[in-house]
Amino acid sequence: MKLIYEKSQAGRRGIGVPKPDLPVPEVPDELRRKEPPRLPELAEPEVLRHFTQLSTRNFGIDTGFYPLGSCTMKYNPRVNERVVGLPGFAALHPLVEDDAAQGALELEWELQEILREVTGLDAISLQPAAGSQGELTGLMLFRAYFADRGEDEQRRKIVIPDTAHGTNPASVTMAGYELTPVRTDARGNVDVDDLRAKVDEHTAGLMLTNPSTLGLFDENIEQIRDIFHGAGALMYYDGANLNAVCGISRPGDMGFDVVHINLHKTFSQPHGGGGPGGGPIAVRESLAPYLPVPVVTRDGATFRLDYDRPKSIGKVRAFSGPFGVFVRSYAFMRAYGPALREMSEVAVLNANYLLARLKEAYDLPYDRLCMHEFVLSARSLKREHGVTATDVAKRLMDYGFHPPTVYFPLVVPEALMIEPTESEARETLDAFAEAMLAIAREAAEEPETLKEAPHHRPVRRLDEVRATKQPVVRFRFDEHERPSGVGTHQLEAPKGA
Amino acid sequence: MKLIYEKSQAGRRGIGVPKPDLPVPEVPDELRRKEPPRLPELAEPEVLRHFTQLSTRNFGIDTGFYPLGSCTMKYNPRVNERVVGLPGFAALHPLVEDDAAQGALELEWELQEILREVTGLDAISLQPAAGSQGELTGLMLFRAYFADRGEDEQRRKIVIPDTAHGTNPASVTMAGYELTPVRTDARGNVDVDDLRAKVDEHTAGLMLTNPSTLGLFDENIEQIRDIFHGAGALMYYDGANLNAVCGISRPGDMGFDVVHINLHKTFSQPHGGGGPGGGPIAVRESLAPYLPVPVVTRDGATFRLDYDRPKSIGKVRAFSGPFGVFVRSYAFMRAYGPALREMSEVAVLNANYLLARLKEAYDLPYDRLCMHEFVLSARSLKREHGVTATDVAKRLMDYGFHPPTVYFPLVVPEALMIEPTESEARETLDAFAEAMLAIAREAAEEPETLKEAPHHRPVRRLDEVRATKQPVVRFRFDEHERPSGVGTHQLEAPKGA
Amino acid sequence: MSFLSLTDADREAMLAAIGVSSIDELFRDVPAGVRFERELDVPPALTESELQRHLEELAAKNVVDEVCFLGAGIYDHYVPAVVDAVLQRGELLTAYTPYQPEMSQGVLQAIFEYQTAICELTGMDVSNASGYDGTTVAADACFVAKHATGRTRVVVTEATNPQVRQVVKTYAPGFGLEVVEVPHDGGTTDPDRVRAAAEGAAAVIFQQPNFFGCLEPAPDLAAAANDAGALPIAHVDPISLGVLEAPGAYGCALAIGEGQSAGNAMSYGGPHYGFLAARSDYIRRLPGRIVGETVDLEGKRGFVLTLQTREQHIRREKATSNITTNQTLLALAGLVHLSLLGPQGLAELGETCMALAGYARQSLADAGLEPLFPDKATFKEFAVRTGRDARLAVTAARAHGIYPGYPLGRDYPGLDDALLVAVTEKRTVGEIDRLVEALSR
Amino acid sequence: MSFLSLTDADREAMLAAIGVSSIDELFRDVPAGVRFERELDVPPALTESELQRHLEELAAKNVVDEVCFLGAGIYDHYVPAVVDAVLQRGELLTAYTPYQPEMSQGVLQAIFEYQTAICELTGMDVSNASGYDGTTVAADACFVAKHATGRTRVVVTEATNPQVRQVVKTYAPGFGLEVVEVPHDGGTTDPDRVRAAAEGAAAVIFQQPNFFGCLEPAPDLAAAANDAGALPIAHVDPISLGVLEAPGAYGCALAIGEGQSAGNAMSYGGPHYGFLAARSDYIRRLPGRIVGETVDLEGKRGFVLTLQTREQHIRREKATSNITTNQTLLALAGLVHLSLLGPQGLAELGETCMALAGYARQSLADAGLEPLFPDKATFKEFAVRTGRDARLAVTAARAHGIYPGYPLGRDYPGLDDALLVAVTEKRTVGEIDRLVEALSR
Ligand SMILES: Cc1ncc(COP(=O)(O)O)c(C=O)c1O
Ligand SMILES: Cc1ncc(COP(=O)(O)O)c(C=O)c1O
Repeated sequence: MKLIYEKSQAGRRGIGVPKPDLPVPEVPDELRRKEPPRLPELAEPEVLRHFTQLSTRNFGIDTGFYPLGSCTMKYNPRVNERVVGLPGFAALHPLVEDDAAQGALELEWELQEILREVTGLDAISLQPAAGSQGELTGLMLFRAYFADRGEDEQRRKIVIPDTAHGTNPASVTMAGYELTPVRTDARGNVDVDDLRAKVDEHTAGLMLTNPSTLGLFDENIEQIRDIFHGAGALMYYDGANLNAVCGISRPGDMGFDVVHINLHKTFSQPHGGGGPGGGPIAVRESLAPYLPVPVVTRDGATFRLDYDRPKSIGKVRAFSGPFGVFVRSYAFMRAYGPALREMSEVAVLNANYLLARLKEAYDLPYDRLCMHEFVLSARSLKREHGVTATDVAKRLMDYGFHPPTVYFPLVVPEALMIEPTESEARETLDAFAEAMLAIAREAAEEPETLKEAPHHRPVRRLDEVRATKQPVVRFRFDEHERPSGVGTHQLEAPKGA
Repeated sequence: MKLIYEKSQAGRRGIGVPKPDLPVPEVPDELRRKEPPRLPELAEPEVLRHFTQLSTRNFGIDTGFYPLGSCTMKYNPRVNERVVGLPGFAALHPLVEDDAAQGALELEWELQEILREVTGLDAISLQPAAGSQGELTGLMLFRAYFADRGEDEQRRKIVIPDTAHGTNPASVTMAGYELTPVRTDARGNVDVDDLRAKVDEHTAGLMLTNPSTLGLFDENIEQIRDIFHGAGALMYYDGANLNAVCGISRPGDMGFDVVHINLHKTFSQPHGGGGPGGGPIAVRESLAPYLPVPVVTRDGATFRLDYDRPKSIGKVRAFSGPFGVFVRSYAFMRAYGPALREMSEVAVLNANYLLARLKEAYDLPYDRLCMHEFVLSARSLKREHGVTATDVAKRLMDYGFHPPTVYFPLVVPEALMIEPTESEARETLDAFAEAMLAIAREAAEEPETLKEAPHHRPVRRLDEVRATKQPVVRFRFDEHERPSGVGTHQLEAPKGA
Repeated sequence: MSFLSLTDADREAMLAAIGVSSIDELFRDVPAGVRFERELDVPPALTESELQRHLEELAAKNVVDEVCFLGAGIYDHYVPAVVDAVLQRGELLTAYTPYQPEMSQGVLQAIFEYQTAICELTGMDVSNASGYDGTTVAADACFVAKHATGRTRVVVTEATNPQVRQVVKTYAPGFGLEVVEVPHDGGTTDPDRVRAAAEGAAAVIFQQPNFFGCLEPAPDLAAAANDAGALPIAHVDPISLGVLEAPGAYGCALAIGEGQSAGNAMSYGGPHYGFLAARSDYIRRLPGRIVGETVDLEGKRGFVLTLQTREQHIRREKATSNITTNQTLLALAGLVHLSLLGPQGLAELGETCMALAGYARQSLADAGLEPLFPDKATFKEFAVRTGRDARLAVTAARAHGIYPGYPLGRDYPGLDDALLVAVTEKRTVGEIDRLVEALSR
Repeated sequence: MSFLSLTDADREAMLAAIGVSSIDELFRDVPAGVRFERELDVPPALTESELQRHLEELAAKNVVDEVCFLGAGIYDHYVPAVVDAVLQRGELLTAYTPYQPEMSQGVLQAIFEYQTAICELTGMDVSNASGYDGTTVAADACFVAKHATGRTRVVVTEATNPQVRQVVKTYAPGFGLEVVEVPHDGGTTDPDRVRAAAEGAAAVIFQQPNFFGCLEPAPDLAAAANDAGALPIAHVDPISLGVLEAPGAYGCALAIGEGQSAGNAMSYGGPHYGFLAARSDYIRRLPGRIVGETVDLEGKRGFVLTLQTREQHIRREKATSNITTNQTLLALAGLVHLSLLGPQGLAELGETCMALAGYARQSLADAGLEPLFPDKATFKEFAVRTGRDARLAVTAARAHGIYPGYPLGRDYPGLDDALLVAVTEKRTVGEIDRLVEALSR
């Protein structure tokens, strides 16, 4: 379909602007805009149609099953969209005095209380904008904590298992730390021997996802805790997989000192094609003094933003955090109440059911019960029929499903990382399983069908290599060439997570 | 796709209900429900998905061009949906005392004022729920008016031209009147000679659409007025085509005594797959005493519902009318202001432009400039290639357009009634014209493609005859047979308007 | 004007293509004598932000923060967020009557599902796609009954919603029908009186629960009508039908009602939807759209408007009704709400309303406000004696932020001290306690 | 729980298929020592209607009915209804990062269009798909500059939004960067001071209009940075860019900003979006998602995430950033708003803000509230001296229903009497007159 710029016609307008009967002050000539920006020019009906049409070329949870592993694509309750739009929330300026924001602050406070209970930790900062920023903030807290103890120069290393999400090592670099990788053992746990060899007085801490990105709960978590705490190091919990363990096992009780919670995963948030998210962190009391400002506090029945925290690392984002995200997640939590445990139970049940239905047809690298997700491999399909995880993913589209995450975690070749979440009905899981099984058969019988998939989407398979080699990252108006020529072969980058 | 009942599973629930800790009073046994209704049982996510999926099998203004003649399928501004949902409107109970509804009453009053100005008449009832009910209400006013003058027994006939919409004769019957049909002349106007012969002291009045359903303004409207008023009869204006003449010519000035306004046509309303609508009527002072109760009145700065109208015909609907419809149409009117005239001008310009582009390829029964719509005929296509208006309509679907109204008005064989409205861009009109011209060529070159159209919709051409012969008008659960067998031939009922 | 796409260049090119030199020329067929020559005297145009503000100001002049115990036909039930989300889907919101079924399978299937839900609720065989509201469907039902029976009188119980009765009376002369009302006895209707009145009548309309909130001996009323050869027509509240018996189960010929309480905001009275369902005998006499199942060229299931030979666009003056635009969007809201509730949810919703209403009734009685009809079972609404003109009680309670109900004296002379109190699932025990306090002060 | 589909029968059948006898058994890998054995101590579950009511009660505790003259980075601009309508399309709302392009052409094309709009606004060659907000994109830009120049110091003007400066300072140690601030002179920044500070620095960040609302000599600041080999980075307000020159036109290397004012509600500070655009030189150093054009198997145009070797999921510790979840939905809102406005609308919006702000500034001056920086040109925001602690002025004005602005003393010691007043197109002359009255009392 056309770009909105290709529908533009000089002189059209999609919205009017009030024009007060007042003089417009002069802008000094050297500061005045010379060439107007070439924004689209369309009447309102055409703008709405354009984006409506775009939406029909997209697939969301509302469209169907979206088992994108590590992303926890659960149902987004519509009441959350309604309440986030209440003028008392949506029209609230973030810099009003606290007395004008008591409802917002109470909500933030209550959200913090629930997060403390779910994580088993003591203090919260709601500020981080997403999990990745939570990670970085957590590592900044590590540094502040050790600096306070005079150990910052000494402790420069962060241990991360090879199953970790890419954000973990990236955060390590951004925080100015060095990375110490650690292996995964034959059962899919962190290799404790390898770990023991690598943790010492230079270690600032660990970053761990538990259950891991393999969907497996680390059976040695208590040993791991002892190793780190024994070495005076701290432990960071990547909360991306918290959906597996709400009310079942708490990071604080596992020994972690800092946890980020991806509100947009465990506590439901419309992912909006990439975001927004929320990445609050929960910390042990010992790390609380370093939390970003402001911190939401309570004095009896009133709530306030506390900026007076001399040991604070500062700010990682504006204001107290992405408030609208808090409204939605708080609403989600209140819809469940203590049944948040049931949420995790069903997420795990759904995943194990799918696993049971699929493990004969695909390779299962670690044959254990899984938690909320599991990772299969298309290794045999590739070896036997030349069919890759990408081909399986693309073919799933033709069956009406969003593909799982592929090529992640990196330790599993031809990985297919499947997370159904608790939101799905058994019929949906069955239909997906049937499709996966049919695809495994097709791989043997008609591999070409898979390699050329998808066949029934608005576009056929796209050439990602070409996009990288000849980057066209904005419309170029008159000079814009209509593309031609046909793609060659596919990149195998992780997709999902 | 499946029916929602086919997705149901005992024990699922889509929403919870508060359960107060209170005893539930007993229902006497003979009044208590025995068999529960077999409503769908689905969790909330699946309900949302079901209706989302249904929506993708439907076409609206937001999807594209919808030139359904006589229906004025114009853009529905989204701000109207926003304001109609304001709690001050949506949560207002219709039976509150007037002091609690001053905003609603003021809006209704202001809406009345605008309607008075646009129609050129004196008093308004907002009560009728749609145009058809406006018609019936108008005819009830005729009766009340003549009854008051002792002429009700004498004046039993309503004159209606053969181009009239089906609601007009149907309303005549429902009001207890008799129908006097009148012919259309060679220029598409009411045949004045025929009319003169038929109007006498038994005539209660005329029902006329002007511009007519042919999209033509009746050039003899002044003569017609003189005939009716000369005979002591009244004139009813079917306002379905008001979009052609806002600020250009007013029914009151043409001599009409009662007018209905299809708010959902001229003043924009999401048609919602069939409704809601709004059919306020505007009347001349002489008919005001008979208006339904309540009537919105103003005392200085306060507004009130007046029930004390002894000559009122009574009520045709509950309360003061479909208030949410008023909010939207009022908002629409306020967005235009006096430029409502421009709205009509552009509607007429768009129609004439399309007419100019199409009249070579299709038969044009009355070769005049049109107003906001025009009627072509596929008569030659049928004679020469066996291709009907239905075939053209179905084929348009493949080009991505909603078909025009077909087989209406009845005076034009193989009618294609096209109303683009003011909302459309020239590019859209051009694309539609190209499609119509292509279809005319296809009719000659590959008529089978047309007869089997549509080819690219979620279903192929549907068998309407079968539906009538073996009516299945509800899901029958266990006994429900999956249909099989193939349709035969198509009914040629009017579609649209 | 941001709703219009035509630029000046567009306009010129289009006029040229038409072969006229100005827009005015397009109107040359409009006789000079009926041209409107000045500018429309309407308020000035507002930009969107100004418009929203203006409407917010109007909305703010309405009082919606009083705790609502008003019912009398329109109820403050909760409208689930999914309902709004579905209704705002542009493909459904901005489509019209599904004349072209291949473009409209979404709406058509939804209506088919709605018809099924209404049939299930009411115990009937066929439902139309909606009528305007709970009053006009009563008039429609009379039209059906008249033609089905050939009789020219309809009976309506006095305990039926006064607005329903008024609309029936307004329509009746056009239909050639006479309307007879049967008074209530202590809050409900005596079947014997109905039997007597129904003799020679086309139909008997009664409401269950009736306007006073009382449970009628509905099976006996239906039997009385049937005995006399009149069609029994029950006017029912959809929210009650998880708890109360379906009209089809006690012999009604038609069931009608106001759909607002399932899925629609109160919205100062509309738009809402009326539902109308019937035994299969009357299928070809029903007014309005009906959707039926069929197959396409390839044998695939699909849905179409059906039995259209009943309708005005085909039958014209012989049609079963003049209705065309109906209330599909609001009926869709009803379907979505009912689909969320399911049978279990609907029953629970009814029970919650009953429990709260029962508590309110008892608490008011304890505070000295006696029920108007003390021995009658009620559902979510009941009448109490306020010990003064009920309008004064309303005024007094409103001063405490409570809108306590509907003064029955508005429609029933002699019941000036009676207040009709409705309690939905949205009310809380705390609010009911405030009601009691406000009314007993 | 109405979000869950599994019935008891489902659960049993599924456990059997898995080969375990209970849900508990699924958790057998969780060591006993870390199991949570009690019920979660969180508030009880609410049904949807209760939940909505609870949140309405919380929302009602916030004060949003005071006329808003607060800005300081977040502005009370009008958000068009079409923006909400687009954002509520489930296919866009409930999708995630478009890893699988064939499932995500809608989002991908929208981001491509957004990138184009940001490039057009800022005069840059490339834009990412969004950053978290207007503060974090500043830290991102520093990271780009550090790696592009190999230098370890960044310069930020003191007249840049204090929160932006704070975030940069919080991130800087991890990046190995030192942060130097350049003070303002009478409300704007002296290019010579910048030139001096920029020597050996990686970047110079300044804001236009600056935090005081004043128009900086932006071309001179950029030139000063360029002279020193530091990358000039302009922090700009999208709403100003119909009227004010694009950073690309005066030599900036990067342009960043807070997108809230285009398309997003204030929402107590988020979620919003930060935008980040650059000259093409820096394309492979940019953080975050970037969408590029390509073709499919059949040569048809399509869009994909591109240049992913910059990103954490491929480059891990060598990535240009750790960002993954971003703010696409909010950026989409920005695109829709900008598409509605078009170039003409954007310019008019800027002019309307300027006209109203100019009127406010003049009226306040007439009433004795002098501008803090009287000779400086301003856009939609300006600072006035209130003649007392500005916090007291806020309190006083709020008593009259006016939230008059932001006390600059919060961030700038010595400016305790100064109030920063923002005026958007939503304000009216009448409201400004009330502001003047409230502040001059
Ligand atoms: C395991 C894991 N860790 C961290 C992240 C980063 O979280 P976010 O996307 O919220 O920044 C993700 C998801 O993207 C993840 O899957
Ligand atoms: C010419 C004409 N008259 C009357 C009507 C009836 O109006 P409504 O659908 O509002 O009842 C219509 C449209 O349906 C129409 O096109």
